[in-house]
Amino acid sequence: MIEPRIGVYVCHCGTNIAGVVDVAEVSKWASEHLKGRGVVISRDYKFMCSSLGQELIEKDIKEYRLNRVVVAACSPHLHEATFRTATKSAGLNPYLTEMVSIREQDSWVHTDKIAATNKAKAMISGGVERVRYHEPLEPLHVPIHPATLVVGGGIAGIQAVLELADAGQKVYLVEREPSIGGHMAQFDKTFPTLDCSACILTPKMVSVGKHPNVELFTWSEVTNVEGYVGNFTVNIHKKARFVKEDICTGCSICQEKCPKKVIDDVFEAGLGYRKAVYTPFAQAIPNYPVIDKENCTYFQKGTCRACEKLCPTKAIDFTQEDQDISIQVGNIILATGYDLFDSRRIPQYGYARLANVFTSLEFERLSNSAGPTGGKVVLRDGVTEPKTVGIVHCVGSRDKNYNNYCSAICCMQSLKFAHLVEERTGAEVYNFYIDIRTPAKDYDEFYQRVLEEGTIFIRGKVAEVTDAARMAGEEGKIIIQVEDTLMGKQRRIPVDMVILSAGLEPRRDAKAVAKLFGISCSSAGWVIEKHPKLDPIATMTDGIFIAGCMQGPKDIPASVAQGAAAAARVLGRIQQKEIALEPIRATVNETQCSGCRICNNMCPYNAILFHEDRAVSEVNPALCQGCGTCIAACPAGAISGTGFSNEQVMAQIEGLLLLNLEAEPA
Amino acid sequence: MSANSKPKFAMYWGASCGGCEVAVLNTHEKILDIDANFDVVFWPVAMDAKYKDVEAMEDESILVTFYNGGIRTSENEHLAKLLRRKSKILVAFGSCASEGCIPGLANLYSKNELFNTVYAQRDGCSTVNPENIRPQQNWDAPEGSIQIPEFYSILRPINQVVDVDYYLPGCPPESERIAEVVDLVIQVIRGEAALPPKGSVIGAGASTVCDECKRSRNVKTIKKFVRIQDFMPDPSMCLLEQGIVCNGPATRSGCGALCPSAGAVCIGCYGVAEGVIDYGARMLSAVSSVIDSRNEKEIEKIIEGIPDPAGMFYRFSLASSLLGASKSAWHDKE
Amino acid sequence: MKQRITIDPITRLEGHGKIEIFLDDEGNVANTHFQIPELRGFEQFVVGRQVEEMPLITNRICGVCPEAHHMAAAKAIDAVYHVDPPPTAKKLRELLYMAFYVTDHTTHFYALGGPDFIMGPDAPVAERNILGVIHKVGLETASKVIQARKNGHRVIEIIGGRKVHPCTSIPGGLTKGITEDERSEIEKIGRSSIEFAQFTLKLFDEIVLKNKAYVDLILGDAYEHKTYYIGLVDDNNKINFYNGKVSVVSPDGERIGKYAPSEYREWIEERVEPWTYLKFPYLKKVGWKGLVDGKDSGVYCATPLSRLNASDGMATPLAQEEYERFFDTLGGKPVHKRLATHWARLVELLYAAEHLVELATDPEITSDNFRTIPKEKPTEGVGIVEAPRGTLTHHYWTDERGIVTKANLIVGTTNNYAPMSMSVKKAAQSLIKKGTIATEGLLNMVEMAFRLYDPCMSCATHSLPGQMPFEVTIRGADGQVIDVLRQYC
Amino acid sequence: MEEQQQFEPKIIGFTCNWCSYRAADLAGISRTKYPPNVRLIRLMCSGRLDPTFVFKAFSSGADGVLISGCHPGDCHYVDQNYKTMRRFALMEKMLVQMGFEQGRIKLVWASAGEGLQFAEAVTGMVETVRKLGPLDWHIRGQSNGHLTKELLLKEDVV
Repeated sequence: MIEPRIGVYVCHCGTNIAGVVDVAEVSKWASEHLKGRGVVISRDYKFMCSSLGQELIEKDIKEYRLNRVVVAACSPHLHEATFRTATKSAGLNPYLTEMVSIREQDSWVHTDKIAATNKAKAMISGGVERVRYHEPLEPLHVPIHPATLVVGGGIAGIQAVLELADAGQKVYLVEREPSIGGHMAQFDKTFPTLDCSACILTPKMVSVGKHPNVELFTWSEVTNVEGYVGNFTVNIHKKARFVKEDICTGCSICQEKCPKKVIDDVFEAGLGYRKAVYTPFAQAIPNYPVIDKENCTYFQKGTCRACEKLCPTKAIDFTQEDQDISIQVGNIILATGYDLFDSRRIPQYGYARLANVFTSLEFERLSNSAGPTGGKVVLRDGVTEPKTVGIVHCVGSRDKNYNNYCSAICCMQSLKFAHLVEERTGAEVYNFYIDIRTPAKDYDEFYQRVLEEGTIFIRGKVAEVTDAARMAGEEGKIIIQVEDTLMGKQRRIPVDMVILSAGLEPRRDAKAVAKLFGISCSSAGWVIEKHPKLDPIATMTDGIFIAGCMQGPKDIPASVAQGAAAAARVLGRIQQKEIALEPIRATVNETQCSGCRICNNMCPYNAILFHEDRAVSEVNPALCQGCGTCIAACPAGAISGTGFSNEQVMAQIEGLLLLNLEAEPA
Repeated sequence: MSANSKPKFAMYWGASCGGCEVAVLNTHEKILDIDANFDVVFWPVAMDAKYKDVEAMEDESILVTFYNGGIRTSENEHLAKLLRRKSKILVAFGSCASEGCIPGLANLYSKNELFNTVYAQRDGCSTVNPENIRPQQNWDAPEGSIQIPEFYSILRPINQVVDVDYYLPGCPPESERIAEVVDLVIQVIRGEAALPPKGSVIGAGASTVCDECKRSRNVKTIKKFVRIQDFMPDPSMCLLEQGIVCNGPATRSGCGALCPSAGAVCIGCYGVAEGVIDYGARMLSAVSSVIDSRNEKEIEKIIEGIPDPAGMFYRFSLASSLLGASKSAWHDKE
Repeated sequence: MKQRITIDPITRLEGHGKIEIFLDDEGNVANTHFQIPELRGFEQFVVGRQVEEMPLITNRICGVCPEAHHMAAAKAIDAVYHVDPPPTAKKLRELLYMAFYVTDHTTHFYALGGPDFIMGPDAPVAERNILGVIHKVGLETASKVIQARKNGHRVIEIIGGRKVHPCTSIPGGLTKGITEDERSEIEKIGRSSIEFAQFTLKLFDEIVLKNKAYVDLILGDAYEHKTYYIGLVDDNNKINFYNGKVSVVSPDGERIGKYAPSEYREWIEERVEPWTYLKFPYLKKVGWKGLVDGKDSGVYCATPLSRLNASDGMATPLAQEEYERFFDTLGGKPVHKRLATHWARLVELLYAAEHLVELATDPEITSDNFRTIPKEKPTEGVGIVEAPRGTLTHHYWTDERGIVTKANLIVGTTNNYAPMSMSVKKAAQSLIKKGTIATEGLLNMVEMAFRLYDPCMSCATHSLPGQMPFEVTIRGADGQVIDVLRQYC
Repeated sequence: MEEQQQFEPKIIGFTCNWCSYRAADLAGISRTKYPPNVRLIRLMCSGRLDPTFVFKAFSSGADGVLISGCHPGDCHYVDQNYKTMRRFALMEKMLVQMGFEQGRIKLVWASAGEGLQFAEAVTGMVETVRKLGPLDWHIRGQSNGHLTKELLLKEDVV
């Protein structure tokens, strides 16, 4: 180790630190007591992060030939980058800097000034001992493959695809369903502007469908992901459609002629029917159908083949088989969306027991002009118009028995429903809410409008939805039992129709998907972003981005924004052509490695590979994310880590406990 | 050439079992090499030692001393210091001198606990001691007072009392390794080789026992820990993968994986791997990391399969570990 | 101003000793204290360990006879688990044990005890060591000796997994068996061991028995003690090192009983003295009368000589011949002349070699039925084997998980602590008269007295770490130091 | 008076970079008070925590060790904190075997949002360890087991 020459800089942060910690004393102490440990100069300054503060460091580095820097100020999460840059511009490797958080961890949390000052000394002593073992680190550069994979053909995914494709980059889009479009395609109107969902979505779908830079895989799923940022190898499993895509014209004769009717649980939310050979909806992209094997008479009984006979272009091919396609991409954007909360889980709300209790998605189909009722809002019998309608908010949301979180879209959705019911049936509408949340642009105005339209708002969590009539006027009705918290009394509201504004939930297979792509979800199942505020569309895994509801409940504008943002991030990457990775990595010393294979299942990124021939393990630096779990696990001490080495941590421990003072002079 | 013009060699045992001496005798013909190349000035087990001569020797007049055995008493400490003074190169020979070895397990108990167990009358044991006598450092016999050395509260490897040049691990070191070291020293004397850097471990491999173990290995996940008497292990497969705690992964190579090859677990006598600070920490971390459960309760259950972690992970290295001894040993009240 | 002479120390015993000699007014020996100054505490720190580790942990009591501790512990843990190993396992263990006896007795005769005779008591100390022996008996013999040790350790390695501190014994048997190739290698070794044993006996004949001075020395009373003798014997009361009951005979040669391992506490007790770390075992039935000879003193001896005295013969033909010659030459049983122990050791060497071949040629020996998996809950168990330096007893208690809760160990050399003390005292008495200043030769006699027991202090100090600096201090009646004979090894 | 006399334990805390360290940051930002006895060390992940660090802390004079990471299932490195969970269980078992009292070592899960919980955990632990009293391991570590006068003196100054 070359003789360390360390500069210590104690920040006042105005009075944030200086108000509690005697910074002058601390700096003096460091220069006196840590001299023997390599501290050449120690200063305190009002705002170290200010340009003057940074220049101070740069000047000292040159003047005192410093080769290590310790900055005692705020949390490294705020200013580590700042001071690394400062060190760098003075010609020193940025990783020879160490930050000590005497604000968040000292002055802000302690009141006893003496104790806080002593703690600051100990913390700096720890930082000094640690920085002695810092090494100059060079970021790792890996080339970026220009193609991108987008998973999920909902609005967020579509937006991302178009941004990238229009920018001239190759994009692969993988969608599980026969058509792209996602939930948005099921809606009739979109809040708050009430423009028709299809009218604004279909053009985008079409341009995805025929974009020269887009390769579309519907009725397909990603089954394997290997590699790392810049060059992922992805396997796509393409289910057999039994329709020759190249010659099908989408004339839909097969759908008309197919004798087998199937209840459509997916697109029509169970309200309508489709055939065994089908496209989910008229404007489907791609618009050639799929044959659903489970329901196709030919596949089940071996007879029929009506579609085959009647297809004008002979596009039907029962012999088609599933395919696996392997593609190379540099980045991946995940936009797999959400599932609707299953209202059956709240039995007291009567869904699936009481015919005229509908879910939000069912109502979307009811009110959709392309839906099963052609947009007529009627009861299950398909004819009767409701006279009174109750809309229940927060179904499965903000409820510790189901989901603690707010699903974000239900308020606006419910308001939209209230308006549509009012508009289509003139029925009397009740909204049962806990709070009304209309924060975004023009949202509250929409709320005002619905209020003016005469919708009745009752503040209270609905206790029960029942058909058990107890008093006059309740017979044949559905009664909503609620405590009106504004009137402070229990009320029973008889209605004809109930709409449950069900919350949003992570996809049932969210955890599996996260594992597949090596990213992490919260215990709820929403993907954890790299930083909740400053980097909401990146994940901990380099090269994997997220957009839309996968990251958390959100509405269409937010999803679109994220789709575009993710695409922008990827485009930036592609333009750089290569990417620099944080040089915090683990490496295996092959002479010391005994090939015991303890570490082999320590890595969630599969960065550790075992060479059978030499019987040693090796860490792939591009895949390694630097968590250090394998280092701690290696029984032979054969794995070492940069940035958080054993030496650094052990030294910091001694420093924090002031053992270094006994060791003095080094 | 006359004896005293040859470089001087000494071998001495501290708190040891004699196995190291036997291991040296087991170099067989090499003993003759030692005789031929060295003036053996002090080797109690093999020849008449002239202690007063050793005392009289000039400091650093012995070229190499193999010191085996740990420091348990004042006498051990005295001799370790004496031989350090007299020797140019002091080799901590074997596990006891290097890391405390099995006798270091005594550091799990206090001196008093230990004395009581050994000397007090106990149910079902053979000691009869109605007056509850304990050995006295100083005792007045009718004819006069006689002494025995002070017994320290803990056992220490020699590097905790003297400066050590090299470490030769193993309980005992394998004779082949000893022979290699003897050859090395001879080469150094002849100027045909250079000494390794001070503090190096000599006569051992650079990796761990698994490196020399022939058993087949796989990615490890452990659902249940078992003990050798519970079942008939697969003779060709990694013992740890079969749920038996084998210390091979953490133990320095050099023995040739003798025990695992003989169907027994590695118990760790070759000590820590290169650069490792605390042997037990390595074993503990490695073994627990591969436990196949994410459930706290289930993990507790699985860990019941390791009834004696301190004994199993510090079998040979407790005295040289970071903690060194149990709290009761440190806080032993005199 | 007192006269003070420091004389070169006693050596060549595995471990060390410290002797205090007090003189009376006439300058004759008034009392001696043979002290053992250290403690390791195995009995304490095996507590809490997994009982199956006992053969691995307790064989670190002694690196000179780890095989003995390994076996005693192995038999104890069999008992703890109430499991009976299959015949093959028992035979393999005993086979290993015979090989061990061959090397151990060889080592002692040529490296430790032998030099006194081979070089002669009056030979210059510098030559009275294994290297001296090599020079005297010639390289050819030397290489024979080396080869013999090598062979023995080879067998130990084949069966025990390692040359020192074997590792293969587990509750109910062994972790491995042996192949036919290994067997035949062992058989070869066995046969050459027999030759070597005979060769050694011949050497002893020529160098010792044909040398009047030595014979007189042996038959002289300087090394005579009339004590009890114990030793492990089989059902026919023939010597057995690995299995059987412990036979106890009185100073006049009458067998007063035989005890099974589990009964040891009815026979043996240990006494604590304040001036030494080592305990004194004695015969419970007779009782402790201090360090004295005779029928009324519970002091007993457990050495090769004791085993010959305590048995009715050897189980192998050639050894039986030697056995008879031994007692014929020395005037019948029991032989109290301690120096005869060296000869007795060679008789045992021959038996071990013969039995080694017997076992190596046993049809069962290569069977792969080398372990029985225990079914019962572990509780408590005693294991006894005959270590070269005396009867070795391991006793463990465990909880239902097989974790050791208590341990009691009575180790080879410990058995002989009392007789050793007595021999040293007696030698001192006969060699220090009227304060005559001991010369080197005289002092060596004390060494010989000590050495014939082949005391393994690492063993004896199982409750002590092996280190035991040996220091003889001679004090006048006034307690003043007259003389210090010191050695540190 | 009593204030001055009461024993102030030294506690070393290990946090992961993503949850618990940010929880500590949040405690600061929201000015949540806790006793100054804890000194934190940042690791990238609680999975990096090598038991060596814990033993080192104790043998260097710490009276307690706090280990904290993201909640199980919330790990920023997918599932590394489960390894922490396993290691901690065995480590605690071994330390207890070596005479450590329950509470000298503590595992706390804290998400980036749980500044308050983090502060409470620290406060609770400081109280526990204060009751347990000093460990002074490193002082004894330099001795043959007997505390000499010099060492006892040293014990006072440290």
